Amino acid sequence: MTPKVSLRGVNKSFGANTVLHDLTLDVSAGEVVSFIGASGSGKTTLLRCVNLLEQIDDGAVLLDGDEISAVGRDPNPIRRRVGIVFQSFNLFPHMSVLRNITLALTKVLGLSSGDADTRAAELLARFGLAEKASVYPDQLSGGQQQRVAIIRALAMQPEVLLLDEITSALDPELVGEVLDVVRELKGSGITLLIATHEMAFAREISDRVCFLHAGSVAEVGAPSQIFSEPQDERTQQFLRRVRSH
Amino acid sequence: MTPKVSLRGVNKSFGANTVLHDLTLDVSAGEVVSFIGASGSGKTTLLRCVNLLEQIDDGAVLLDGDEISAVGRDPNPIRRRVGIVFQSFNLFPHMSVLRNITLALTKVLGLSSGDADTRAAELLARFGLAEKASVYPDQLSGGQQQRVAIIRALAMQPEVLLLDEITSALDPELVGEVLDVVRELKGSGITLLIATHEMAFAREISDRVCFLHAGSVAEVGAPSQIFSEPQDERTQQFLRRVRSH
Amino acid sequence: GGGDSASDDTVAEEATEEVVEETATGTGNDCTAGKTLAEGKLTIATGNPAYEPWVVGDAPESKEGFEAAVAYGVAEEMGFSDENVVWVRTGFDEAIQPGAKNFDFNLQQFSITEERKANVTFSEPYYSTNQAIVGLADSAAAGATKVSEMRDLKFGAQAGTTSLDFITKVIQPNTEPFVYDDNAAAKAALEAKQVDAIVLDLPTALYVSAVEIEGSKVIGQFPLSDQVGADNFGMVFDLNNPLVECVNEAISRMRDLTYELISIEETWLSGYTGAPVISLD
Amino acid sequence: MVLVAVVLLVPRMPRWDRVKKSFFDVDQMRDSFPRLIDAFWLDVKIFAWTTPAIFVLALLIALARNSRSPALFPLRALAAAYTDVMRGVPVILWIYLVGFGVPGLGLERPYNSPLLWGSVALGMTYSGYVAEVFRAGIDSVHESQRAAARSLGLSSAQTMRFVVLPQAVRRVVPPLLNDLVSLQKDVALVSLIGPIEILRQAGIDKAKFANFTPYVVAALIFLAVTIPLTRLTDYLWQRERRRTSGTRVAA
Amino acid sequence: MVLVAVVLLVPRMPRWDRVKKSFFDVDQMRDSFPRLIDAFWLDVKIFAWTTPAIFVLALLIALARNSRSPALFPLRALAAAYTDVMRGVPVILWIYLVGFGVPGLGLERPYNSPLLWGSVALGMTYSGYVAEVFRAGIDSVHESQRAAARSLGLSSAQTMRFVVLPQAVRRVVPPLLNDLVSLQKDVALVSLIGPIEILRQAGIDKAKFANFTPYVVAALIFLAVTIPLTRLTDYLWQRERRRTSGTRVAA
Ligand SMILES: Nc1ncnc2c1ncn2[C@@H]1O[C@H](COP(=O)(O)OP(=O)(O)OP(=O)(O)O)[C@@H](O)[C@H]1O
Ligand SMILES: Nc1ncnc2c1ncn2[C@@H]1O[C@H](COP(=O)(O)OP(=O)(O)OP(=O)(O)O)[C@@H](O)[C@H]1O
Ligand SMILES: [Mg+2]
Ligand SMILES: [Mg+2]
Repeated sequence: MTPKVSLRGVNKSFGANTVLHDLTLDVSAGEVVSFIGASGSGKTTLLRCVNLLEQIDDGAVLLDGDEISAVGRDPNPIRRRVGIVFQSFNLFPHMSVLRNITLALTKVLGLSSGDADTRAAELLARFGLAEKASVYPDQLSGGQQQRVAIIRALAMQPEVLLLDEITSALDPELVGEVLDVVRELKGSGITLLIATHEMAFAREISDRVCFLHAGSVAEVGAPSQIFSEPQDERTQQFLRRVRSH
Repeated sequence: MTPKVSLRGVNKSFGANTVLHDLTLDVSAGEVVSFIGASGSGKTTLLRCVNLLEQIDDGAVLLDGDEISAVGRDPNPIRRRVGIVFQSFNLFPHMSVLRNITLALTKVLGLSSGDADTRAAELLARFGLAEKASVYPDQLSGGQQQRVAIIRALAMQPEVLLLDEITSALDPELVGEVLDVVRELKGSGITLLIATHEMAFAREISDRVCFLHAGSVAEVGAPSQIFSEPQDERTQQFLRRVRSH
Repeated sequence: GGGDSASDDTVAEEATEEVVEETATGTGNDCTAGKTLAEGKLTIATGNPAYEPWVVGDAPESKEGFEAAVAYGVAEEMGFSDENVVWVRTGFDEAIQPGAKNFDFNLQQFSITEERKANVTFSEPYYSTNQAIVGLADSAAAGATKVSEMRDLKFGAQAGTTSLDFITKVIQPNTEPFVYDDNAAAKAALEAKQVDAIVLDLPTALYVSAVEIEGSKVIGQFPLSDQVGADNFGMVFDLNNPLVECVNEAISRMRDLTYELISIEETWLSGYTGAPVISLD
Repeated sequence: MVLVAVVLLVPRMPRWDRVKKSFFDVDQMRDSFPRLIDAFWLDVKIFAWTTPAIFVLALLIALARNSRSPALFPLRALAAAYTDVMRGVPVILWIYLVGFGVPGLGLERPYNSPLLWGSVALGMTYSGYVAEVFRAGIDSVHESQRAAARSLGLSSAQTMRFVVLPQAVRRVVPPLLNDLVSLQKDVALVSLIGPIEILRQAGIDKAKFANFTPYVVAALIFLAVTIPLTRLTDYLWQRERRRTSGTRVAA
Repeated sequence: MVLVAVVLLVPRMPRWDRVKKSFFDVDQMRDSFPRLIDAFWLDVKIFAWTTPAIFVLALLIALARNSRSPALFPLRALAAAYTDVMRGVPVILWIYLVGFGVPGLGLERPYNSPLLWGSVALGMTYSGYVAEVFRAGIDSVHESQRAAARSLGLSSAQTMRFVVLPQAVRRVVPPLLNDLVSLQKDVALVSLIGPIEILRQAGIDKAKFANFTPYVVAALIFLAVTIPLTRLTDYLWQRERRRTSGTRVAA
């Protein structure tokens, strides 16, 4: 079976700083893969490459076997199928919370504004934000902003969802809520690529965990294997230092 | 002994939304107090009130027994003594990382630019950012930005430091580094007020943990007491739900 | 009283006219046929506003004022009755723009110069005058009798007139002159003591000093000089407009045959000629 | 304070009477007012039909300059050249060139109307200015906003329309008002090629009566229109900002 | 394309010769050029001494409008009134009013110089415009930037100087250039009260030769100055933006 998302020898640098280095990885449809690794190891950049927000310097990114990173490809139909939640949320400050969520529903998916509102309201309620629907992003707490960002991406029901540190501003209770949602999504066949520094979260949610080191895949495997018996020396070292505190 | 920071019946609302409700708490000099509680419970707002970034509606904030929240007080000398690390980092995008850190050192503390650079370079090295000194904030990863924000506040060597979710974008390894720094700071007599949703972090670092519920202190006590035998029903409930995942 | 005398003249002339044309309808003669902007009408442009003594009260239809009277005189010579004379207003720029004009001819003290002839067509001169200077009675300019005494004065002039040329070529003051759009600005500059004197054509100078600028006087008029000849006013036509020949014929008749030009000049400008002559040394 | 000093001292100046008569002559005001109001109507009309055209054109140019596809380089260069030339050449010259030049090529009435071509000249110049204002606004919206919008599948046009432009325009309301206010006054330049609008009428009256009071009256008429408009816009703008923003740092 | 069409078609228009002669007469150009360049020098001088004054004044006004202390309300109101009046009244009137009016109050030479007072009038008007541009820039800097700076102990003046203004000015470079370019041209209005600068010289030549070519030459001189300047500023601006910004979304 063709992998859902496939990275083939991807290279990406910013000036002299090589961030992704010959990175190769296949993710099957319906799989949940978490990326862990030190800050600056390239997790965010990797996700942005899958979404075509970064242009790769070399290699290829494939979606359903189709080379989406080819120069001149229209990224728009692809981005409709691949959603992302940004580490920095990137909500639209001039729109209410509700409109942040419904904008793409109506303009991209073509939902009626009534349908879009309903879908948004359901998700807002689920994440405990029902009464913040008409508020503006600058008037939300950090955790509230993060939840709106998650809802905005979820509402689009993409085939592949890229989640970048989506629990960073959430209290443990809400992390649990997100876990529940992800479990549900798994049933629906969505493919998830998750960048996270919360090991417990990665362990609990993932089918496979991928340890990034200096922009390449140092080790990838089932969570139990990675966390209990890591093979790669760098993984061992990282996890050792993580645990020593 | 007069408490270092003292909140007396503080009330703060945004429009109809009451965020801090008759909040009272004393923090002694050199103490580390962590604030936990659901997203939107008012942690960030509380810290901002101590720093006079929010005007309180009622009550008083005292620093060394001095009512700093009195109308018409010049907040400037107070802010020199009270530092804050923001949940959203708030780095200055038009300045290099180095300049972000040295700006207030030279302009507020009056350090020579040589001394400021030295101080900044030491901290940057300590947090693994030595080679990012001349880079701009928009070119940093999330974790890197957060570290710069921490360094910027630390470099000012304030008497009271307010830390708002300062580990949210850090990988566990760096969280350990921050823990080390905080332990060191404790020795130097600094008073720390920390808003966090990472229970392990709060447990490990704090002298006292304060559980906020709907803008008031539901329970406050030693970490062992709060996490092992919480008295207040709402605390019990929160911790139960946190653990159930 | 001026208005009456002008119309008297007209009546008298019509009665004695021997040249045969179709004055019955008053819509032009053979010469003008097919050459005017609107068939059977003569469209004449003047300034906006039009100044005295050239047009009295900014109302050329009244035939009062030198240029108004000349215009009606020419119209009549060409066989247009008064009601077929149409007045329009233009600024200087509209008079010289390359596009289709909205007038047959334009008279507002345009000086005939060689340079301009490349772009517009002029009629024969209908008036010649010389330059004069106006200053406040208590100014540094008062009492000057020769050009050599004036070199340290600060001069002003109106833009688009030959007066400016006259200042730089004949008076040659030590400081650069100032230039204004109209005599309102020149007057304000005199009052603000930014300039000591302004140079204008003599009739305008006399009118301005007598009526418009309180406390000013014509300090003197300059004799016709070799460097800058007399200021000859002509009517402006679109380049190569054939109507100019009919107008020229009318003007020469008024000048040499009927002497009407002289009488109009006496009526409207006689009060505006006397001023001491300044020596060009 | 300075104001008070001016109000008290100026009338004591030795020649204040003369200046007062030149600029603030009440009879002259009464006399000129009806003519000026009449002429002002033409300003309003020219303003009313050029403004929408300017905004549309300016937006198109700003968008062209903001296009990012490498293939569109010529478009960007052309748009930059357009703004440079439109701004660089004095409005007066555009008015002469287009207002006299184009009809001068042999257009017949009514297509040679100075009103028409004068307005075209104004539209050309001002679209250059307004385009730059839009561009500044567009460029000031943080890149992450585009990233977010595009990642949701919005096309680049939709991103511009729903995400970038609304934020951009909000940021440049004051400079946009600047340009509207100066357009309102540059409408007067159309009078250079014939039509008589308020400033020309004031100029005529000034020349006729050798008195600057008509200009003062014209200025008062302008003020009577612009001040309420700018105050209202400002009020709405500030309200919108307050409504959507977080806490403002008081002191 | 439109351009090509214009270039090809216009010379075929029936009266193109006339228009060409009126606006693009080569001999006339050669003849006027030295005089115009001479006169342009005055424009440059006026521009050079008014610009710094305008920037300083505009900044002060923008800061006054941006003050936040409730006690400073009168200052804010005054600053708003100042911009409203300065922008609302046509530049021409300020030039007449200040240029003739103030010296008319009884000042003696050299203090009644129209150059001096004309420049003052320009400075007054333009500081109103530029202040609004600064204000837009200042207001567009996110509140969290102030919060961060103040929390570090920077005073509100320091916050403005080191954190807010640098970001603000970067955002409004194009509208600021707009205002500089139009100031450069409005310098010409000083000629209304006497001094002969380039546009007046062009007007004199125009009247003398009944030909608009001198205006075209003047425009070319303006362009020769403004285009390199705007291109350079733009280049520096874009480079600075690229240098400090993250990834730009390509398409
Ligand atoms: N400027 C504002 N205007 C209106 N409401 C605000 C504003 N700032 C905060 N709030 C509201 O105040 C409440 C508390 O916010 P606060 O940021 O203090 O929460 P928090 O405890 O820090 O949450 P989190 O853990 O998500 O960061 C939230 O409901 C938020 O929506
Ligand atoms: N636009 C950019 N220009 C220059 N360098 C960049 C840019 N974006 C990212 N980088 C650099 O690329 C490296 C990887 O960044 P990335 O954001 O992918 O890290 P990350 O693994 O997500 O880290 P974190 O856990 O801190 O979010 C970092 O060193 C960062 O400084
Ligand atoms: Mg990241
Ligand atoms: Mg918070």
